[in-house]
Amino acid sequence: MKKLTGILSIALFLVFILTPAVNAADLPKVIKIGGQGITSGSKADYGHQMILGAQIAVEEINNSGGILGSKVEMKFMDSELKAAVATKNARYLVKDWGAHFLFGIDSSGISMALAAIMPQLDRILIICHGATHKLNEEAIYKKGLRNTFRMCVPTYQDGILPAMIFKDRPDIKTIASLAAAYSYGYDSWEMFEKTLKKYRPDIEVVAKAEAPFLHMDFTPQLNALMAAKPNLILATPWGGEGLMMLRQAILLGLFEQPWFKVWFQCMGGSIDMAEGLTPDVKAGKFHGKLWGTARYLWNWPDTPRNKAFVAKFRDKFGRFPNYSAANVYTAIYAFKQAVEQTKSLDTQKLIKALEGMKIQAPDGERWIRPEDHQACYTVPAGNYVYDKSVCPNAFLGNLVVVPWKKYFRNPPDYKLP
Amino acid sequence: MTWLTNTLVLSINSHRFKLVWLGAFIIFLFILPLFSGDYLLYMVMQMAILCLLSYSVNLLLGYTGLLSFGQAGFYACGAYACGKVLLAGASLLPGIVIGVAVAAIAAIILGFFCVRHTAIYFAMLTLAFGMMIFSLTQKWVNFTGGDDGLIGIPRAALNFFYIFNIKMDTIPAYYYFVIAATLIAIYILYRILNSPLGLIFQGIRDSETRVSFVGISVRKSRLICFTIAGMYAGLGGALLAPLEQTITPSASHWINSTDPIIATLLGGMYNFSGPIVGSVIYFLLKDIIVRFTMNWMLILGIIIIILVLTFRGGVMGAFRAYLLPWLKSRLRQGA
Amino acid sequence: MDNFIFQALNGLSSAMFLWLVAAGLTVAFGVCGILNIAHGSLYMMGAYFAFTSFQILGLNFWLSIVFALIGVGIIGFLMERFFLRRIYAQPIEFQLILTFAFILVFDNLTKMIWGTMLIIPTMPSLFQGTIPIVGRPFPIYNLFIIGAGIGVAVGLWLIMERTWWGKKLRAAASEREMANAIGINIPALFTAAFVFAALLAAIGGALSTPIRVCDSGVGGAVIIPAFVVTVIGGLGSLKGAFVGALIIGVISSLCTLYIPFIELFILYLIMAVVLIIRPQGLFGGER
Amino acid sequence: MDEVILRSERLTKSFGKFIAIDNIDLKFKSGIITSIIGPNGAGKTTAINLLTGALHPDKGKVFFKDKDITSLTPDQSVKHGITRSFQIMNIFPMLTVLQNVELPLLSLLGKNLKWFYAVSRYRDVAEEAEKILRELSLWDKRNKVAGELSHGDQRALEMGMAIAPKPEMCFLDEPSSGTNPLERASILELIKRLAEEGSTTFVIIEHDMDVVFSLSDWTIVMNKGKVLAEGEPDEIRQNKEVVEIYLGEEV
Repeated sequence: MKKLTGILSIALFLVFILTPAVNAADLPKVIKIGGQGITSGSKADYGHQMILGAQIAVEEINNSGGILGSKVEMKFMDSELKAAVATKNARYLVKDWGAHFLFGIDSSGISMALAAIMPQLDRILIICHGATHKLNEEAIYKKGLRNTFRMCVPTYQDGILPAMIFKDRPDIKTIASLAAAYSYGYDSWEMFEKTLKKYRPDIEVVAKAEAPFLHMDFTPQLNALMAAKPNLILATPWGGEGLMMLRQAILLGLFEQPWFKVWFQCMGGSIDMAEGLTPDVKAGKFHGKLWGTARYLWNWPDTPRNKAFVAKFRDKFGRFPNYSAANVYTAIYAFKQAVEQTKSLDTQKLIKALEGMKIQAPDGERWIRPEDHQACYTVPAGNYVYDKSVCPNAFLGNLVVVPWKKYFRNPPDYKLP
Repeated sequence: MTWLTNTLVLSINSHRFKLVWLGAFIIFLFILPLFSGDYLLYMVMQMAILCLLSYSVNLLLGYTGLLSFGQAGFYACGAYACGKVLLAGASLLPGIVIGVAVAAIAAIILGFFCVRHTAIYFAMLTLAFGMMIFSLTQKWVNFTGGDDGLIGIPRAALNFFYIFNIKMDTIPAYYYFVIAATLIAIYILYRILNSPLGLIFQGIRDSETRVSFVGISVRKSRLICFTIAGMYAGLGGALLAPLEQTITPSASHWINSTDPIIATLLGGMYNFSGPIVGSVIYFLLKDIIVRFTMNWMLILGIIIIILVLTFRGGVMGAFRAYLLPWLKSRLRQGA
Repeated sequence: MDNFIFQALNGLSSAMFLWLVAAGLTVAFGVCGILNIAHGSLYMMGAYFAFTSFQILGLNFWLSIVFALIGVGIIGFLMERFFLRRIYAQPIEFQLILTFAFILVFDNLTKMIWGTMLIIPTMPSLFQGTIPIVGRPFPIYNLFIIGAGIGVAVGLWLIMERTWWGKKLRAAASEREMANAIGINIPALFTAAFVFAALLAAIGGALSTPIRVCDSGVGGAVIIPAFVVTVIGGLGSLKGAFVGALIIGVISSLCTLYIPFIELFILYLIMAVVLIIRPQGLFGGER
Repeated sequence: MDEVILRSERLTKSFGKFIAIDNIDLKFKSGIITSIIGPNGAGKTTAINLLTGALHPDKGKVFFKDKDITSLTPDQSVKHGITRSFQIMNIFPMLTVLQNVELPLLSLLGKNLKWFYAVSRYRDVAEEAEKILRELSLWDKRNKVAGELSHGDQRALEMGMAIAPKPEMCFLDEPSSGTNPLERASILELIKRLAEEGSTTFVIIEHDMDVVFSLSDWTIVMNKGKVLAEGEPDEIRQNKEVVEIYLGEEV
């Protein structure tokens, strides 16, 4: 208690700098949108791509007159991939900075944590990367946390889609899992196994391995899997971890094995992976066995709209847009559309407007399912190819398109539109 | 100007004026919700929780001479236990009490092993135990929710039989609860540190052998200290659970143990108010840097480096060593 | 059984990375008495430098290792000379926090310099391919890593036991006052020792580039397992660090095979048990 | 007054290959000042460490008033009434002088687990502390931080901490080491006074012959872990062997 004196001055200082000044009036001059994603550590590129996507959207909107005349201002923060940081950021963005709308978010855990507090913050959150099916099936549909939407495909993409594709491959009889040791990895595998078994009871799970966050040496896991000689491996570690894992798999000679047919890298279509994999794809190290999908692919569909988006992105940043960029871009446009439709920033009205909304994304129309706030759209899967005339990086080619209606799970009392 | 220095020096030196400052500070905390927004209150609550964690660290570091890298483990014990209890539908008080109790039990069990060591071995052992708790929170999916953590913890009402029942769902309501709990906890710690037990802790910091040769069991005293420290960390966690309404395993990661250590060093570790000052400054520093730049780690890192190389006594230490004599000399000149 | 042997061999190669990080950590702690949390960041810088010279400047594999050594050596020198030197006399908490701050600085600097793109350079053709061991393909590069790790161990042993400089280091580590008395320039020796420790980290980092991603989070990720290793082997004991790395590498590799759920828990459990039963570690001297 | 208060039987302690204490039998009589002398490395401090529980012997036993106290820890042996001071200064440098003497009193007065009221609230502790500090002539400096005292005052303070628990037996390990002649004289004076006034049996380890011969009633000479000779100071002064290995180098 000796020197509590200093505290008072600090407290006074605190009041000076932090007294908040904002509250939402109907359509203020500046509409503030707040994003967050992971921009530090080994997955920093996902957040970084979100910033790029958001920058394009904000610039386009402001150049074409803003949202009903209001300029858009964006602030983006580092979620550090921690729920505690993300909730704090969200509170800061809404309560102090005065954000009217939130977007971004990379992980399942953070998605769930934020969905729980969004009603208190009384804002809309559109998640652009976190993929857990628990968000739409449990948090939004069952618990009714209706302030949260998702502008990206859920784990159906990582689990059910590959099952739909490979159920028709008679040469695949044994499968194995290399899971990211958290719910995204477990959920994806569970969906994959369940779906595949439904169509192909003969298929056998021969091995399972898992790796936690920040794992660097995958040889023990790979080795354990290779001992069981699976025809297919479904792998969920993403970003830098996925890249290391694939390099180590090459070194172990996995792709040389005649019994090995398919490596399905769930988020393998991500740009950071594509860039990193390029030398090995170019050298033919994968023998065409590396498959992947993503939550948006820059090379699908081959429409003028998508091409224009990709060209603009490349012009500006010298890279290809990742799905986190495209989804953030779309999310911001969805918000714009909702505001324009309701002519207000009232959260409840915006929720109503977003439910069932059809929005034009770079890759075509997405429909926000009213029951569970899930954006429904198709993303194909493919295997890695390299073609210099198309792209300096490796990319997913030989795309297999399965319409979303065939592999999305539906809410129980759901009727197709 | 002279008047100002006059008042300042007086207020620093005399006990009565110190109490006036303290009273003003507490009143300030209690009237804050009248004129501030929710985010400021939320931040003050976060600071209060960091402050409890820093006291937990400083009780060990500044008062008993032990550097713990595992306080985040007890913090998580408190948070998870409280979260579980609240999810089961209990009211706020049992949640907090059970959170603290679970942290205390964990501290007694792990402390039994830890207090046999000092210095780096103690630091490493607490690190190991903290990370064991971390891997438990991550892998014991049925109980802890695994990597997603406990989600949607209710901010239950504060009721005590039929005597009172206060709703906690607004930020200001919970703010009063957190501030009251923190102030009471800090007051109790103040009493402990000035009591015979606190004197023994400080004796152990200065000279372990001497303490044992005046007839006091060093291990037993250290275990008591470790347990109290665990309880404070647990209280911080227990208060966090209803605030954040989500608890994830990263709460128990060792990186989380470094925050209160930095805050303590920042404030000054041989000073009772050091952890308060340190937590407030550290939290503001981080919060403000994050707002202005994505390169917050660089700036924070540089600030910490400068701090460690120049002001090892922390802010309060520097205040005492430089500012106070200066003020006094100014006063003398004026007189 | 084959599986067991093969997995153990795999563990051996990952143990060597642990060893390279732990060896530098041990030298810095043993001689300078500093527990450098930022040691993992030096490893990371080694990886970044090696990548830069290999992929961007087009130097060959060996030259890029040399490049990494020079770069990290300079960083280590600056770090010791201008920062760490000032806190040798301070209690451990200041050392830990100062070096922790360096993690933040290094992480952010690498992000600013190399961006957020993930980087994994091509494997030099010399090390491509596998050779069969117990009927299974084992990567040549992993064999090379095992060889390199053992080579560094032997080299370190020779330096420490057979050279005058090594004797000075050991003298400084065990009897500081005595070393001073017989005319060893302690500050210079400490700088040299710390740079030497940084070089060991750089070798580890440089060797990791073909199979591990360079990214700005690596520093924090490798340091904690390295702590586990040095604690098990005995703080300040090189022999201990080597054996500790083997134990941890092989055990975690086998856990991945048989009990993947509690791999992390087991590592820390081993660390805790060693600290409780034998705090000086398996090969450490008296406390 | 001639009864033996503390004795050891075949006490042995070695560190690695070095035998510090080799099978010795020591006897200390109650009520007199005994001194232990011997050259460096003779095992004096090790002997005290064994007798007070700081170390435990490899072999042999220690009896205090015929009770076996061999395996007691220091804090337990203090409770039996054995205290000590240290050769290398061992006080609480960051605490005040007053707190330095209050601490030993807490255990004696059973206050060591009190956790709510300030130390100054406990009257018995305060009174006792004042008495001791006045005895040491440190009362005026009671609010100073102990680490800032002069060397002689620190020595006196350490002695005060050793006698604060009112021990039956108190070992003083080179109480005058590092002091100037003036301080030394006052410390010797203090020991003498304490020995005469109180009921404490003192054992002093010393290097300084003047101290030994002016102060002690009984002298034990140790060398290489063994007891070389014992007797009254005058006898020792005459002992040829002692003069040869020990006194010779100083005289």
